[in-house]
Amino acid sequence: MLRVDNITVCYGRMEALRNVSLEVAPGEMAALIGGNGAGKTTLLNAISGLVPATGGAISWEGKALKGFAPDRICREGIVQVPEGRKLFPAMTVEENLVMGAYLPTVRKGSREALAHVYEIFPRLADRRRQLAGSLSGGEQQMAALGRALMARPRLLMLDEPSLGLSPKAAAEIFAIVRQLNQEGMSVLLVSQEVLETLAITVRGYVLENGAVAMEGPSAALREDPQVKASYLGL
Amino acid sequence: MDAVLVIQSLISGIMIGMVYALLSVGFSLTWGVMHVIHISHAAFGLLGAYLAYSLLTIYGIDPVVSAAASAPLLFILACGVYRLLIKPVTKAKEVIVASMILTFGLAIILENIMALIWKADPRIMTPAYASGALILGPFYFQHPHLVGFALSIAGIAAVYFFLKKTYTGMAVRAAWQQPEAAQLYGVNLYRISMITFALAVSTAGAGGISLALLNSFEPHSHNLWLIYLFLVVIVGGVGDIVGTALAGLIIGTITGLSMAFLPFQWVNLVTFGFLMVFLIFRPHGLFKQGA
Amino acid sequence: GAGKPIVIGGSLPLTGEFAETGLWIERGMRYWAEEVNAKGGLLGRPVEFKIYDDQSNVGKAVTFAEKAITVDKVDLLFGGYPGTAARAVMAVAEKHRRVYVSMGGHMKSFQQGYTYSFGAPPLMGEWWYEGFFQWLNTVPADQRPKRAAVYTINNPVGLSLQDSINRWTKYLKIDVVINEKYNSPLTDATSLIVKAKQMNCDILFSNGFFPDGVTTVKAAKALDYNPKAIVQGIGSVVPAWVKELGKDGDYVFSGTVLHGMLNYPGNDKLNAYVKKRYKLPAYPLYFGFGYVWMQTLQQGVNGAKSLDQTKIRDWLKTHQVDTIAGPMTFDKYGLPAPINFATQIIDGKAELIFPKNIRTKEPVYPKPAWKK
Amino acid sequence: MLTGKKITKRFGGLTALSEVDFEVRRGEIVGLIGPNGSGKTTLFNVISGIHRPEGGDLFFAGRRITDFPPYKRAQLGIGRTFQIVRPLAGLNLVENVATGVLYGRKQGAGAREAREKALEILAFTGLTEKARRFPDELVLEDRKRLEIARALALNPEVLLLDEVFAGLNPTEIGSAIELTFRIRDAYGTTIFMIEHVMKAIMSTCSRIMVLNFGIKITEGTPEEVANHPEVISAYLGAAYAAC
Amino acid sequence: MKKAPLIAAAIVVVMLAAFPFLSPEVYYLSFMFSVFMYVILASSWNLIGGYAGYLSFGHAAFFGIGAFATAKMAALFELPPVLTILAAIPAGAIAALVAIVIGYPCLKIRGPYFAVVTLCFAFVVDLAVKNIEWLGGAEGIWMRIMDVQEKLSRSIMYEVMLILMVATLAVAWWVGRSRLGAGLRAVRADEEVAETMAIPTANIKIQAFVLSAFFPGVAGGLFAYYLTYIHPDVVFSINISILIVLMAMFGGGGTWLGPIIGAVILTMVNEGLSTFARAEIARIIYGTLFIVVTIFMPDGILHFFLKRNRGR
Ligand SMILES: Nc1ncnc2c1ncn2[C@@H]1O[C@H](COP(=O)(O)OP(=O)(O)OP(=O)(O)O)[C@@H](O)[C@H]1O
Ligand SMILES: Nc1ncnc2c1ncn2[C@@H]1O[C@H](COP(=O)(O)OP(=O)(O)OP(=O)(O)O)[C@@H](O)[C@H]1O
Ligand SMILES: [Mg+2]
Ligand SMILES: [Mg+2]
Repeated sequence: MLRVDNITVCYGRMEALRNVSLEVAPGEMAALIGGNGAGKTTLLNAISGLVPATGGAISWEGKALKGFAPDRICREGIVQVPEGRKLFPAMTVEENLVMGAYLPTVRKGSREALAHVYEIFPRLADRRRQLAGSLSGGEQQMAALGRALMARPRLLMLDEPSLGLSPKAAAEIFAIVRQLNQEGMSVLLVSQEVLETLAITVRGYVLENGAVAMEGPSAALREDPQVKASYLGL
Repeated sequence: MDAVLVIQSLISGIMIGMVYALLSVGFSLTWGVMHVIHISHAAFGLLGAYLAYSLLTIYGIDPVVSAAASAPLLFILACGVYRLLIKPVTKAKEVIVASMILTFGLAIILENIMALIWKADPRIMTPAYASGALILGPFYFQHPHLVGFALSIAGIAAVYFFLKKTYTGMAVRAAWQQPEAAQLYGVNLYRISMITFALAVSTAGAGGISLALLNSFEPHSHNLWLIYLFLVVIVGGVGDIVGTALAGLIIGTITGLSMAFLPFQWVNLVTFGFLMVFLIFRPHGLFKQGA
Repeated sequence: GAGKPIVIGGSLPLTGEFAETGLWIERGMRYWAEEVNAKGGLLGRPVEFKIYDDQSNVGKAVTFAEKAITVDKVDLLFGGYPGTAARAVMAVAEKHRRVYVSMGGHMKSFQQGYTYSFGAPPLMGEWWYEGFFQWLNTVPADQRPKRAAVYTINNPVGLSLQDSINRWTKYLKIDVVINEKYNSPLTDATSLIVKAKQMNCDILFSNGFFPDGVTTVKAAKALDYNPKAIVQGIGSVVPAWVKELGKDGDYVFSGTVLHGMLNYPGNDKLNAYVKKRYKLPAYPLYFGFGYVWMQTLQQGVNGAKSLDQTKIRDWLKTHQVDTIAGPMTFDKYGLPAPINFATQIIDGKAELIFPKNIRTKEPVYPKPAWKK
Repeated sequence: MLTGKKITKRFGGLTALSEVDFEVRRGEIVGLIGPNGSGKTTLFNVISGIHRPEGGDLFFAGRRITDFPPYKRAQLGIGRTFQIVRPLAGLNLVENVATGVLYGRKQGAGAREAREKALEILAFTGLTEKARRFPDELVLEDRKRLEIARALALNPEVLLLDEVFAGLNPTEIGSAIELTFRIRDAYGTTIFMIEHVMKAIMSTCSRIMVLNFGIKITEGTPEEVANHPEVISAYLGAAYAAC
Repeated sequence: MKKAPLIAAAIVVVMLAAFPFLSPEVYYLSFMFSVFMYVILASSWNLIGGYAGYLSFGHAAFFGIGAFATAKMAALFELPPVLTILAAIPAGAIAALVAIVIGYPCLKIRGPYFAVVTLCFAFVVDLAVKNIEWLGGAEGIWMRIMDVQEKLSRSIMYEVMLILMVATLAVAWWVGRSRLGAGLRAVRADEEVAETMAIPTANIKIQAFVLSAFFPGVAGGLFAYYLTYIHPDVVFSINISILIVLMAMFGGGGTWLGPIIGAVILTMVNEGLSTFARAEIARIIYGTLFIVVTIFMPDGILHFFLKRNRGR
């Protein structure tokens, strides 16, 4: 349902993405991996409308999305958990979550959604009155994911959700993401925990220097010798 | 010291303090949530006062009515100002500084446009009740003070409600803390900023009118008002609405008490001195403990 | 035959804090020029102004005075405003040997030894209440106020006003129960009035400018404070006092050196002009000042028959000038004999009440209680 | 060399650190792990002087530094990085690092020497090509390297590294591990590091401390810690233990 | 390459110093005097406001303290002209001393709060001078006129202010390149991080603040003697404080050249517009200048051109 066709993104004169194409099918969980500075974040931001793409097309259920403002794209049910969490630091945890359901379309029923998020992350319920800026790293990641869930996305894009989490918390996050996917949510997962990522996704893309270097079933990528050498440290 | 004097000084001090708070609340809002120090805020307040003055002297319309009527007018005007002037500088590296310089220029322009329209002569807002008072025992509640006080409570409550209880208000706060993320969750940055700015400016109108009920005003009066804006906002904490109201209360109390207990010559000095000491010990306003 | 115009230069506060007054002075000056040019000019040459806006900034007033003198090489200087600016510009005029006719900056400024400066007439705080006190002296002793509350703005004007109050209250045996200064801005006068009321002061001196004067009088009304007399410094001479304050401004006493009802030639013309042009009942004080300073300078030039500044000065020091403020001769300080007429605002007009021979209305004393 | 005794730190009602004792000896690489929010960063903030502890004492090289302001501790030789990177915005990389050199432990360097030294450190951390760029133009990994470079500029005796491995893929982690050893060997710096990446911490640290809810639950060699039941249940999780 | 700007600066200074010998009209000397003065004020302000990012909105206080201290010393000891001019130096020292006392508590306060504390400070000083008669009170102080020909006296004031300006700019230049400057920039970027980089932030902020108060203090003393009559309203004016900030920021805060550009442009434009027929319109044009420049060069004039040079 999400199709990215041959898009290019430039920062000034530097091309961060070159003719990148990608697809996420309904209900699918796809992986996007790549080294530092490969352009993963840039790609997610281009889909979300935060950075303008030149050339190519982005379409969502057949509808062309390119050139739309981020708030418009959010309205389509495409929600990103941004790199570095990007919480609203001077707002409480609960306000952060409520902000997730800002769009009028999802505002109704946000009460249930909130309860659901607290159920998934009881730690957030404990800290609901604390300012998000003073949360620990892991707590912030939970809040960011919780906020995204409040928007009840149809496509959830996660940018390195396990960054800075304890192994246990990271595993939990992966488990939750996996479960969300099993409940029918489409997911595009960017992560440096390549092994785990490829384990829970169906298909994967490898981005190198702003271009797609490889794509295919995750299981196949995991066995690929080049992936093994460059990304798995084996 | 005589109790009646003390209480009477406090009564008027506090009521006037609240009027300053009303004038300041929008200033605090643009500063706190948008990082725009809106130097021409008081000039817009003064514009509201002049409009109300003209409506009163020409059509006999009560300033309280004008305060309500000027709000949408200033709102629209402020939307235009935002679109044309403020928006371009929100991309500056240091928005606070750039916005200050820009709106300083705007304040000069507004001041002199007002001087051209209304002339430099001082004006006084004198509705029928201008120098009346409600008398309770030995105490006088001067009508202009009461009106200003009431407008202040209403205006500040409205802003508070907007920020804390409406989705738009929450989006405003979110957007200025983390614009990228806010956009990702459906916030239209441009619209939100414009609304915030315009709302702030429209409260300035009510503040200016209330202040004009208390003192005479001239095209340059906004310069003086601006100083009070800074004081109130800083004592209350930038962007803190409840703090702003309390700051009005506190500054009013200090002025009132020093009026009652000190030679008048020392009142202003003590007020500013106190504020300085206050800031040294509570550098982030009333509530915030520090970043 | 019109020769090269005579250029008269200097600066006025046309914008900023003192713009209102500066603009009235300018209007008065321009009216004078209109009149002179209509009559064939000065020394047979038309007159023309070169006016800079000093933005109510004293530093700028000084540099613009120097610009007028040294760059524009103007023929004459005109007098600036406010007193702080005049105080600084008087020194410049002296150094450049230029005649400088202005309001000056009260007595102290004329005592600095400047020989080219004239107060013609000055706005002299020290003299401001003379007329009022002389009138009060004519009131039977038992009807005079007994206890005074004196509130004075803490600036050169206010400080100079205290001089006559101290002298006269002693002489008239009025107890000064409250004698306090305040720094502007005076945002609220409630406490001032409550104090005066509690101390049973039956005369209130509000020695301030327009904004604080208004605040004080409005508080007096709101708080039902009814002394026998309210005396206001120079706030009540601004046209806005009667125009804006309306009835509440009534019965306030003050003084003046100029007044449209004075029986000196020229006043009628000025009044008629102002009535037609600005719809005011009488010319505002500073309009008159702008005019009368130029009038003095004009007579100095005519008397000296030259634009030579020293000659003009010497002529002025030795001859009498006849102005809308009456005839004046100047002493070594450049000052005329003390001038002051007592005024009271009655029915929205500043009436002359003393000396008796020029009286336009009977004073209203004691002041009627506030009507609500 | 760096010792803490009964360090307690509260935020309002929350006790972020509760009577924590620790010791880092010269030349060691010591790890600090614990669940998110267990107080690791807070401990670093207390050591570097950003937070003032409510209780306990800190000693460095035999001196009690509990009451020292942050800059004095840095001058004595405690360098640190920030978990959420905080480069000096508006200054390019050389300036970022050179500032540290100017004020660092070997003071008295002139502006030119400082730049040279800064370039040397940038080379050491692999940032030579980006030396003239500004921090906001860098990717996260490079910003983390900048954090390290800036801390090294002080010529520190002990370096506090807060999650400098986060966000790296396994291969990149390999080179970061190598950098860690190089720092110790080239600068003779003692290292105290917070890390969630087990691979990194297991292969670099000689000793690991574990915090949970602000309490030190255990301390020992990597193997000991990894097999500690409480560490497994609170931190590593069942999945990790399984593999 | 390094020498070229130094030579250029030296040439400019020599030319400026030679200007009075061309026997210009007094006004031009006075006008340049005020240009120098504002360059001094903006550049000194820049030491704390630009480099360290501590926006002082009360710098007129130091200017005024210098002015009143000089006038008071001149009156107290009946100083002759030369000594009156020299008295501006101890007056500057007094301003610097006040800066230490006031800076110690105030510099702990960051951002806009610091701006307002300094604003309050300026009011407090202003009102204190007005209320304390010994300091001149609300009456102000007259000074003895320099008893020489006008052109000569203005030339002397011009040269003295020029010397002060050169000294200020030299110090600003030195600070910008020194260890102190590097520390201040770090403070501006992130004070907490600066501390962990071994920078004694409290200490260097005070240093910068004291320097930034000293030169305005001396300039205030010279200004007092230039006017020969000073009043608190004149030298403690909030307008001066604000103008100083605007000049530095307008030109480009945190750089050496920025405040100079800002001060020169704004002083000249303002002066030029005062000649304009309709005063209000002139002010509107002046206001528009701020708006236009900020919209097109939001980070100040200098930064705009620097960025151009970087080719981005
Ligand atoms: N705002 C920006 N301005 C200029 N260049 C940028 C900007 N953001 C990213 N880049 C550059 O674009 C390239 C791709 O960056 P991106 O953040 O998309 O990589 P990434 O794959 O997400 O890396 P990481 O694993 O570090 O998150 C990098 O070379 C980076 O330097
Ligand atoms: N300034 C603060 N105000 C209030 N609470 C704080 C503050 N700083 C930290 N905390 C709280 O203290 C606890 C410990 O935080 P800390 O940042 O030390 O955790 P951490 O161990 O570093 O976690 P992580 O591995 O996620 O970075 C957390 O619960 C956090 O919310
Ligand atoms: Mg990324
Ligand atoms: Mg941490």
